[in-house]
Amino acid sequence: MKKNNFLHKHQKTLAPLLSLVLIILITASVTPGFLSIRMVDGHLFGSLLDILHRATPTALVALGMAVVIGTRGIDLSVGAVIAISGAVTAVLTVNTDWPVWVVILCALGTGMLCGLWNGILVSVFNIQPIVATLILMVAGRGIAQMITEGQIVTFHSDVLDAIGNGYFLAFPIRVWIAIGMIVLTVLVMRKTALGLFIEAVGANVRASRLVGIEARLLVLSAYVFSGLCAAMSGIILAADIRGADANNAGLWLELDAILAVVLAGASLAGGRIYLLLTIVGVLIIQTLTTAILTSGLPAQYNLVVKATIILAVLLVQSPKTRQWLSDFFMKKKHAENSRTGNPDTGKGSIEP
Amino acid sequence: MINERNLPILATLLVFILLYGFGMYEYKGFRDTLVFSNLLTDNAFLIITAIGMTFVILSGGIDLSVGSMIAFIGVLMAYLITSTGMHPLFAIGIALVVGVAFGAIMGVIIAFFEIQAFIVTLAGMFLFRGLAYLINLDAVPIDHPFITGLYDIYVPLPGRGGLTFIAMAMLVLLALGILLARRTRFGMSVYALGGDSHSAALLGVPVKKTIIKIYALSGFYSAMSGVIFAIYTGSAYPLAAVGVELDAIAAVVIGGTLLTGGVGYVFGTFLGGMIQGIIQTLITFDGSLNSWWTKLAVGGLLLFFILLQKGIVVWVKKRSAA
Amino acid sequence: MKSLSIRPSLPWLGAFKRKAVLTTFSVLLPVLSASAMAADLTIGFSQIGSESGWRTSETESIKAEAERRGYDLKFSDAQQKQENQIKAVRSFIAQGVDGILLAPVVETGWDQVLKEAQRAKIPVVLIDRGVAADPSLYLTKVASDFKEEGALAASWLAAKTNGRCNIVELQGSVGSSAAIDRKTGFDSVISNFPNMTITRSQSGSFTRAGGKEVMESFLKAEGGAKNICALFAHNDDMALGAILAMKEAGVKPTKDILVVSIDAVPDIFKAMADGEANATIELNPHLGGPAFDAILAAQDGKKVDKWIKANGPLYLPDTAAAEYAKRK
Amino acid sequence: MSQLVNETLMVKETVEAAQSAVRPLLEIKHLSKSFTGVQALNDVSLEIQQGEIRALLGENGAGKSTLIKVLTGVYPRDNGEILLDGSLISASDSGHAQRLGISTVYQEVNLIPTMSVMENLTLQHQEKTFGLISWKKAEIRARELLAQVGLDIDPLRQLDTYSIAIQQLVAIARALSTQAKMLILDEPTASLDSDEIKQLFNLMARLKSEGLGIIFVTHFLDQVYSITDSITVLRNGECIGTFKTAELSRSDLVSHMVGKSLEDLAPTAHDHSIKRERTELLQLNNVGKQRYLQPLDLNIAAGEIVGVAGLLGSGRTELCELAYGSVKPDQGEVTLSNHSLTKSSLRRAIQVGMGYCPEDRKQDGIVAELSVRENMILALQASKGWWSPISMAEQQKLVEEMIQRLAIKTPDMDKPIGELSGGNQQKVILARWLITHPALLILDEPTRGIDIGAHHEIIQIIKELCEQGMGLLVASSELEELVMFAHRVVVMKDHHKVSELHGDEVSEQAILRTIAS
Repeated sequence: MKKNNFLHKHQKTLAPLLSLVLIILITASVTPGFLSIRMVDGHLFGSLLDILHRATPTALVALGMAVVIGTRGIDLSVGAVIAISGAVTAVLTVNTDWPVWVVILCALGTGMLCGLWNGILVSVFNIQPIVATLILMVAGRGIAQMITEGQIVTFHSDVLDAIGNGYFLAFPIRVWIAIGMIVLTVLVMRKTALGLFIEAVGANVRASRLVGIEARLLVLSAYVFSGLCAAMSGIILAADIRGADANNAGLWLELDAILAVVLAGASLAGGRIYLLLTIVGVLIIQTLTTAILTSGLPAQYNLVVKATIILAVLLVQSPKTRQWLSDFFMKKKHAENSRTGNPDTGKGSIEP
Repeated sequence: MINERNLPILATLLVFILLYGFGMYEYKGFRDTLVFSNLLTDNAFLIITAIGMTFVILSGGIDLSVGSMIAFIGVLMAYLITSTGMHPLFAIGIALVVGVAFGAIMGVIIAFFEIQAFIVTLAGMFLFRGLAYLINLDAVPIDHPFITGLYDIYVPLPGRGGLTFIAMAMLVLLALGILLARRTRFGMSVYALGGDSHSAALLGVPVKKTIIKIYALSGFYSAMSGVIFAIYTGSAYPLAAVGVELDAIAAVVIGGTLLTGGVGYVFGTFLGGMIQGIIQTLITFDGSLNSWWTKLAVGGLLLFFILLQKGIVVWVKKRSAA
Repeated sequence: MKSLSIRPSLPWLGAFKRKAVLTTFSVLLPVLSASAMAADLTIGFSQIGSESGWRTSETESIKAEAERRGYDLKFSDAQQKQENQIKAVRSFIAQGVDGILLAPVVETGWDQVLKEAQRAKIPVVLIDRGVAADPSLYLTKVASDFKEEGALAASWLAAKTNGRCNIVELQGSVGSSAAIDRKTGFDSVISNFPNMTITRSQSGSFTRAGGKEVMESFLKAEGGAKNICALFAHNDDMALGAILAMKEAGVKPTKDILVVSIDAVPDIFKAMADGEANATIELNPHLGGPAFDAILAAQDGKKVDKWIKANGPLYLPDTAAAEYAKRK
Repeated sequence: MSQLVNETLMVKETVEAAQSAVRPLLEIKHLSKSFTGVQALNDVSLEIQQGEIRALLGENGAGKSTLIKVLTGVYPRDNGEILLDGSLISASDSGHAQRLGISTVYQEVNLIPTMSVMENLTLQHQEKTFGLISWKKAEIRARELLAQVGLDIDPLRQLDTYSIAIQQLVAIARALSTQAKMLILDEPTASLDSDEIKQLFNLMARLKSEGLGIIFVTHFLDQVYSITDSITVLRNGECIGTFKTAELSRSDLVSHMVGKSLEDLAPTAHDHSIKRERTELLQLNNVGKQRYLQPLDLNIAAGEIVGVAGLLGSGRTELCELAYGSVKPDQGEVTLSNHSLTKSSLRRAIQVGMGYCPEDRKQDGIVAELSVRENMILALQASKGWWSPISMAEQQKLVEEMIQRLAIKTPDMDKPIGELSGGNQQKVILARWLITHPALLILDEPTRGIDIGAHHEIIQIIKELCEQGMGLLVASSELEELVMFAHRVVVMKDHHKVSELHGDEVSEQAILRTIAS
């Protein structure tokens, strides 16, 4: 009984986690060695590690996206922001003697500026988020190309290499960075009232205003945060290939990020957000990608497989499906009850 | 008296005229009717897609699968014509039915499983592109005389311009869209759903049925757009129309339809598509922008346009209040 | 045959009118052509986009060539979309340019717009790849042959390994003609060698990040470099990404796995000079000169070949350092 | 398919019904409905005749709305039968119910705000020419329907440009448009003023004479006695009984509804004087805003309740909003306990002791998705700022206290507030402000749409707060309620203050006289 209660209360949490485990298990049964992890040169090595390693940029972007979606917004420009911050990182590393931390700060600052721009359009000019961020989505890659002058700018920096591909305590450094960022965000959202305010504003902006929450500033900062996350992701992606590819870096990543947030059970109509489950959503998507790559499936099947599995996960997770299932079992129970006889508690109307 | 609901569409019209006027003033070649008829022909498939999208957005939903649908339908059609030797009319018929069916399936998932449209159609976007790859990886020419014949139908206009079959098909589909939206119960149900879906249900609007119909209709329009695109290029290509969903959404929004649903007009979408076309034509006529400046210019004009539209609406509201 | 002067006779004019128009034209012709000579050529250039470093250098090269010759180059970036390219070509026709350079994003679907250009008597030169249309519709194509590039890579690999090799392949974007043709060319050669097989083939979407991610998964799936003898990448960027993946997995490129790719971008020469790549095949980006020459020749009524081949050579590490210095 | 069968059956049945007029119009037999674990309706049976107006009464949670929703097919029923005109019906959704002849008007206007009045009136029933909707015919039809409810408005304008009252009448006009046999009015009078209510009652009387059966749900007992023929009382999902209105005394009725005798509920004799020394709290000095509210003065002292009376649209809500600061005045000064608030933010206003329960609870009050706890601490937390969070332990303590103090019925404090009943939602909103310990609390229609029990409790709370020294500004359309607790009443009319009644001047008659003058 108690166990049932637990399941009932955590249905929302369990569904994405179970989906993830299931996908990993199925892949492992198809691809031998998928689960094996060994130590190579003092760090862990294996497909599962690859998933973590590859998931970090998407995870960071999804983190920012979750906060933006919480305010009833959406940020389509993150892919472009990734390209811009990557370009800034590369060009500054190549063309200046600035210490690497200054370069990184500049790249992060650029990302936040982009977020600020989106935020101003959304909260000051009241432009619908999807349109407001579409502008930077279109123009952003242009800006990135302008910075790199259309070339893939390759650079070399030990610190950036470490960020892209280094290890610390047997785990990739970028995974540590992502974990740090996630923990920090969860702490800020849950240990201060910021999370509450963002959810309140997202769910009912009028009521929030009347209790004295300054929605405008809050929404603005959500976009700045999303810009910051995208910039971190951009630096990691550039460091990964030691070059800034203005055209392709983070292409369509916004869709993966949004997908992850929704897989975590959030509504695009604002309100409740689930940061940790969003990361689970990211892992589902990345596991799928890595699994397809290692399975040896011909390239043209990738999209069909990915789409089918995502649809399946969504359908399984849908509260409606759960409701139907429970209705089905309830009816069965009910049918049994009525067969055993359920006495009617008849009570006639009292006519005066 | 300017109705509040008509304001955004009037702003769009004004911007369209301003942009066109600017082009005529700046470039001699722009004054020819050829530019206008090119606009109609070149943006036909985008506008057709966007008309379907208008219904979806009016109902408060979104359909990201349209671009992939265009490619998938094109490839399917080419396969039917070139590999099975089917007459193009049958192939078009089958392709349209498939498009409507896939749209309806997405509608069923959205309506009955209550999964958000953004996500369902995102999966659809991956799926249709993937299916296109499965049918054919390569670009295939469709050189059936029927298809090329359609392309050559042509009603000349004064000047060098002329109304092509594609432009006429688009205008017919536009008229159909306008009628559907404003003169049928289905259309009214769409507006009601976007205005307040809860109330709509209580007012007797068959919500689930309408949602399924909306996505089926969007499937029809994007399949139609796939057919038009195949006629336009005389070929099919699994990578065709990547990102058209965003262009279509932009056309709808520029046309004055609220993304939250309930307010907007199909004709506005037509103007929105034409404005995007004009922006591209102006950039090509200028011809001095390099790749990244093109992107910046498109983004900048989009921003300029949205702010201008917003400004006009605010200004008129203020004036009418005074 | 000079530029602006000749327009297609308008279809709605009667026959008698057409005669009148022709007379007018024949009077105007010398005047207009003289002015056209004086004002130099206006050329429209419909480029695919700027998706790779190679593409950008092609654009820059053509722009520089036009500037050197004093032509007015109308440049249009299609952002990887065929529909945008068609729009651009039609706009060029509406504008009345003297010639059009078209770098088609895909091979099919150009018949209609080429016919329109022909009706407007505007010569079209195809740049860096062909189209599946009647050759009479365009003036010429200045391009290398993707299939040949693939075949060249395969031949080199076959020679290097004596026809014994397990190859992993990094394909370009699914459905792109460069990817399809390079794969076809490559496959056609290795099919002659029973001991050469492609053990894994996946799309890296022509990007470094894609190349790196896919190579990582290849290495995992094949249990390191033991079972892989060579990597064939459809472009240099993917090869450069894959080289990073190898190094991180403790695999030595060129020693453990041979690396051959296509494009000859500067960075691959650096990699070759550093001993991390084996061979690259040049895809020549300097196509502006031959293209403009062809338009001029056509104006003078000379016959132009339908395919001006611009295939590049295969480069090996021995000249890499020098080439890198030259191209940087 | 089954729908078709039903409809053909119905045609047959109508003929039969005409032959035997004694058969009840609507019969509900042994109806039951439960939601996961909660029995919302338990074996409810009732009959309604043609031309009968039946009041359906009960406290919140008694099962009224569930009964209506089962009738109209929004919820499927678990057990029981529904017969209309003698034939079994089973509506699959509210559209189907309408086609069967059961139309409903809900408390919250359920029309489409973004569509025109005409479109709303004719939605799903537009006449067509050549298969297309004829807007010309639709407009004529819309004007007819509007005339039927005595409205003279432009049907082409967007619905949300009209007041809630007009929207409600439009909804009634729509419900009548479908050849209804049964009309269900679910608290239609909540946002109507007395003239409009009179208009509605005339309409109901006429419909009754035309043979319609009407189910009328309301909280206003006066209205029950002035218009209904009979009363059905529900309590905890069970039918307590059906009575002839003329034969049931008010005290008996209330006893049936709450399940206890009226003595517990009777208002104590009220006193309009303040017993303490006057310390001024809120001062409005010539505060006004163009096209919104004429400039006015108003003072409220500690321990004083100032009522705001006036018809709908007279400026009651506008006064509350300007006083609170959610709408900024363009002239005049607002001060609270000597802090000038004319230009300051709402957060600042809350920090110096302002609180505001808005009229529209759903839109402006609750954050439906958030829990009771989160909703309750929202204002306090907002005034503290995001960086100094209230600890979970403290939150739980505060919320627990308030749930006890205001007797809020919720299974636990982490339940989403949207799932609570209206009265309990209102209490949570009240609690939201009480935990900020405001000096001045502004309440706009604090008892709207709340059942009698909760109504009484909220009035008790208001009185207690006043005794503790809080100043209150209460806007209400219920004069009876204002007179019960207000020390002073400001009467509004046409967006300006026409009069201020003090002490013993405060009476329902006096207020009405002022409004009418």
